[in-house]
Amino acid sequence: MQYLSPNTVEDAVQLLASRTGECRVLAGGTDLLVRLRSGMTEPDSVLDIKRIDELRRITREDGGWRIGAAVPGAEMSENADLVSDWPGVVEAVGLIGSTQIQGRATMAGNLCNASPAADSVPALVAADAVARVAGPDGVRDVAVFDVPDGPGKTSLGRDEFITSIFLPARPARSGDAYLRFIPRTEMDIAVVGCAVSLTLDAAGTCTAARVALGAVGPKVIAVKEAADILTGSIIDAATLDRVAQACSAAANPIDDKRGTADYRKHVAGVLARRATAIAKTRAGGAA
Amino acid sequence: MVQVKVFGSLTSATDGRSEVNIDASTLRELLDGLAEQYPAIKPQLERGISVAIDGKVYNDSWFTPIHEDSEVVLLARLKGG
Amino acid sequence: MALDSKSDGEKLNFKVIGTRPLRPDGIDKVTGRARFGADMSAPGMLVGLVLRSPHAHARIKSIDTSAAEALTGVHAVVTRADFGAVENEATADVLDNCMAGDKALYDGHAVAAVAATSGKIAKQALKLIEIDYEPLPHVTDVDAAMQPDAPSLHDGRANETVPEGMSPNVMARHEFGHGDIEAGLAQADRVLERTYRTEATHQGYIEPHACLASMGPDGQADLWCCTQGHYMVRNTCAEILGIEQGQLRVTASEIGGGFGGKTTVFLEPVALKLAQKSGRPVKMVMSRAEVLRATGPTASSSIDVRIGMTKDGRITAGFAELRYQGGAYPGSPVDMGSMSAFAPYDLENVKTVGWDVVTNRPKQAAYRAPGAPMAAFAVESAIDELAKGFGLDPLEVRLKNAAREGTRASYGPTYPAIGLEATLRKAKDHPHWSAPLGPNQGRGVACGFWFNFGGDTCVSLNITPDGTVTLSEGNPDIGGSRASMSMMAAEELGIPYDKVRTVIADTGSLGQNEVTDGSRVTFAVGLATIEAARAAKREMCKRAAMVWGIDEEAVVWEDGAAKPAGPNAGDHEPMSLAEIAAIASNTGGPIAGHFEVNAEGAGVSFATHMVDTEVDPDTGAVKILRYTVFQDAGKAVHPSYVEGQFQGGAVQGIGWALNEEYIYGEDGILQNPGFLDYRIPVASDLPMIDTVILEIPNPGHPYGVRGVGETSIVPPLAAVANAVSEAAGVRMTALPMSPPRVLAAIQSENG
Amino acid sequence: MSKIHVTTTINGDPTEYLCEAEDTLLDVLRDRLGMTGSKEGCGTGDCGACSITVDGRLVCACLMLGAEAEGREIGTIEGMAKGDTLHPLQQKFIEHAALQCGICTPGILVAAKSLLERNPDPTEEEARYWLAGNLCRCTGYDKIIRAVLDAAQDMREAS
Repeated sequence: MQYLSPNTVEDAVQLLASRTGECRVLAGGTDLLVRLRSGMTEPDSVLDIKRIDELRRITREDGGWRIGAAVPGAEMSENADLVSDWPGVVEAVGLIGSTQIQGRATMAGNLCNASPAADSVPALVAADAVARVAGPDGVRDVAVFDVPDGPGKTSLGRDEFITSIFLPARPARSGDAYLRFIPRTEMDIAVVGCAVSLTLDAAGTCTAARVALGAVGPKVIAVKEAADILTGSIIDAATLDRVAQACSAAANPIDDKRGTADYRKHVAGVLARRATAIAKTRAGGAA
Repeated sequence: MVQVKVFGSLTSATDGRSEVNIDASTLRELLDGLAEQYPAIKPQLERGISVAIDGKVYNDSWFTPIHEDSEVVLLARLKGG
Repeated sequence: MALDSKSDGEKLNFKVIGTRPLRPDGIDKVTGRARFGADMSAPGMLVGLVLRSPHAHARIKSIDTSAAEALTGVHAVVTRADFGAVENEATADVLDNCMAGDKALYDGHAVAAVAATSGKIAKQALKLIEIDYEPLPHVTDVDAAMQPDAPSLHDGRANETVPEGMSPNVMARHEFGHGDIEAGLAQADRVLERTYRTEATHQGYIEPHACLASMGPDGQADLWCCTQGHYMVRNTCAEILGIEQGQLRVTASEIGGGFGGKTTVFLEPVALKLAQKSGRPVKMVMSRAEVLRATGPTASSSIDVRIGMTKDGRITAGFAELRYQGGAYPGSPVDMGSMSAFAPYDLENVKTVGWDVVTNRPKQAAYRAPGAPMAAFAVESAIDELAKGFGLDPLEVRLKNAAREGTRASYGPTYPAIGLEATLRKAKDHPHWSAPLGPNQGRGVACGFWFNFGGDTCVSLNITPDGTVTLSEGNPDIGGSRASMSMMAAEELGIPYDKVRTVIADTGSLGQNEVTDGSRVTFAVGLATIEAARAAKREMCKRAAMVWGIDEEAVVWEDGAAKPAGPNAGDHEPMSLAEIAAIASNTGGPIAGHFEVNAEGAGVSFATHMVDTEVDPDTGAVKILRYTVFQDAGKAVHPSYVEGQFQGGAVQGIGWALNEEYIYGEDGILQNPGFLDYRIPVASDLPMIDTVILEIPNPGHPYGVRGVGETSIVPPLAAVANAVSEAAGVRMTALPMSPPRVLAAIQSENG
Repeated sequence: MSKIHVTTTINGDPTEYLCEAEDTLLDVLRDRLGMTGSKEGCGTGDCGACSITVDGRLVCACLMLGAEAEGREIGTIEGMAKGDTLHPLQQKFIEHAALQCGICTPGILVAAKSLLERNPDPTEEEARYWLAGNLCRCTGYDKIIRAVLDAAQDMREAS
């Protein structure tokens, strides 16, 4: 195996394009190293993107935020302005693994690992985030929802990699939240994850909403029915019930070692109700 | 003679008796006596056994004294972790 | 030798015992200097790796190692063909578990091993080993394995206690008890019948198994390894390899947890064989996945209980049928479970029947009070349900039925002084018991019992020329026992704690020592230490007598010094230990005390645990809110480490109760061989664990010490289950009480 | 096969080593540099026994390649005591009997130090969550948390 550590995006693209054999992009490495260690993946080379300065930055852009692909979760949690704008997204990233994992794991890596249970992905989908992808043909932007294709698979080309993720500007009175269910209080993979992002008008009526579920299908699920129920509502108890039902119905999970399908469907609704309530409060709505 | 309490799964080796009398004044004599009087108990003795004598458990010590009025109880060989 | 309480050992005014000095290995452990199993290396060392079966059950038709052997950098390849036959059946099973014979019996079973100049080459070599497997039907569930038509692991290995016509996977039957169950049940106002199930759990020590072996052509071998008993390692490896015990010197590393799981061998005979074949030192370290797939978890269980109770809370009869699978070989701890199930209670009619069953899972290893926690879960759950059904206080019911001095134990003997009742009374008086509970919260209590034992023990206590003391003992220090030993030596010698340094000697330095297990070390090694110190004191009194020109009998040892005593002793200034040590060469030579014993007669111990839980009725998640342990320690030598044993056992039990489990797929493959999905409790899962130490002296130990290590894992499974059942409003009868299980129970209860 | 030459700083000491691309930093520390204080309990980032700091940030050494350490500042348990003076956390761990077997201790100390550098006055809950990635099987965490909180108090009073 070869270790490559380019200093620019251009060099990285060129290295990726010129490699024969399998090359894996190394960001935080908290998934990749586990795979390397267990022999699940045996690439011919790894390409470390952490030496590319621009990928290590969190920057404001067009009223939103651009998060470099090599930014570890801990740096996001320490950025008070980012937390204030997108608390749900930062919470979701912050739930990935331990404090130690937070020192390394990146949001882009969490996305590209393409685990159906990735914590940050539902939050990013709810946030309508956009991934910037570099490749031999230049740079393109792609909705985060369209990046994962299924367990362990992404829509990225062989020579492409994500350089950053963009969180759009927020209208006033917006809030987001992410909740996941795990058996312990920490250190587990999500059994179910649910993210809600919404905006209220001055009267407290929801004007826009996005709801996404994780770990209940081969990839993240955007629950349009739930968003539709929220939009135009004042998010009262009856609305929360309907959101919960819509999310349970939209969930399409399997039985596995982490939970049964029935359990996951039920909990998807429970989390949707709770996450919606939190997002509403964050948007300035009455509790 | 010492009265020995035998646990349930060994009673098939002692003609169904849960108490047997053995002429013994030490643990060794007790184990030898048991094997002699009840040969079917030998496999269990070979696998190992613990013996409670007056409330204390012994595994190996042959010359542990046993008195006529001692309470003697056979136990499965104790294991620990 | 039998050890009765010695009148000269009655000590009440302790100076060192009961204090909390700093442990001698503390600085090494907080600075990273302490050397654990994987921390040793040797010049020219090779890396050894094991190839493991990907099948749950398969005949090994052939193994071709030629390509691996031909790989540059590979110095040895080992399969079962490299080992000779072993006569002793139990040891033969250990060998078969270390390296499979004609069949691979579980997912992860070792089938070959290599030693190469690097881990990378060794990994490559494993891939070059070609094995022709014939997959066979498998079974991993205990009840399924008992079906007559279940896939059979070994035909014809059932012992004489098993009736004809049972599944060939049933290896043994155990029965204990007295009285007449049916007559007892007939006197009850209610008879509760329930089936309880527990999943297999792993000891979960953080340090994977590791060793470094070397062996010369002359048959002399050295082994460094993390183990609970290096003498056991020596004896077992010598037997397996057909070498003399005296030729194999084993040194115990610092040990990173064991809890029973390091009371046998896995890598060690393989490493020695690789070292022998390669002529080079070989180091082997397991991965976490290997630890979970191939080292001993404890048994899973399925237990039927029938208990009769009168409406005033008297238990009229108790019956339990226990089925434990202990993996691919005979020897599950169902015998211990059967003996301990009802041990806390004074019952006229009690009977337990235990079945030892084999399945296609790793060979079980001892786990802290092996066999007892699952039995206690079943019995304590049933008693709790009966008590609450009658509207009775569950602590009162336990007090009413508690075994005490003179009670005939459910497993046979009559109890001497025991501490169960004291723990129950302490629990009842504790503020925890009367603290208010909120919605969705419940409180549970349960009792637990463990035997404790002693065994072969050998220590040597040496007085150095400058008057300090070195104590050599042969039991790996798994949780601070060097401190306890130094304390007992200091107490006995009348010198400060920090004048005694305790070391763990290698197998060449002391006689045989039983494994660090059975909660035996503070009891047995402590007892030997005290006796060794007494021997040294006698010698020092003799030396002083020589100097003073008086009879030995006219010298006593007090406050760390020899003093003349009695009418004809004369008037001499006391001679301190240091003063006697300084002139040892002039008075006959070095001074030492040693003691060798098979320390039998350990005292049993009891505990009562109390726990508050909160259940999220929407998700089934359980939170532990408060936990208090009440346990009899006999005498707490170093209270901090006694508390630590209580707390650690309780938390392991919480893990067992809530989220730890071996999960096998339909294919018989372990689904969760990692700390991600084998979920041991993390810091944020827990509250502080409060402890109350009771001291009811063990008459079999000079200072009254009882073992404390194991009992603390016995009650928590049931205590947590009783609390969760109350909080959830539905009786939980299967462990772990993972959120999906709890939610399903709540939903089915609510229709 | 060509090895990678890495120049880095470990516990303040300039350090150079050769490693293979596959080697984790933990492999390098333990097997190439003889710094065995960092332990491997799982190799998957789930136990925290290999906790170290990289440029002041707490990470698992098992989840980082040795090659990635180029130019970084690495901190390990071996650098925690200054000469013969223990760090207050080290001292408190011994005093509180916050270790039994001690295998998790180096990782927990490194993680706890990192906590107190960021948050000198953590609540019990903050300490428990910060240390959730450090598994201890012996103690049930009680004495560990007490030691951390006690050390924090002493360090606040001393500063």
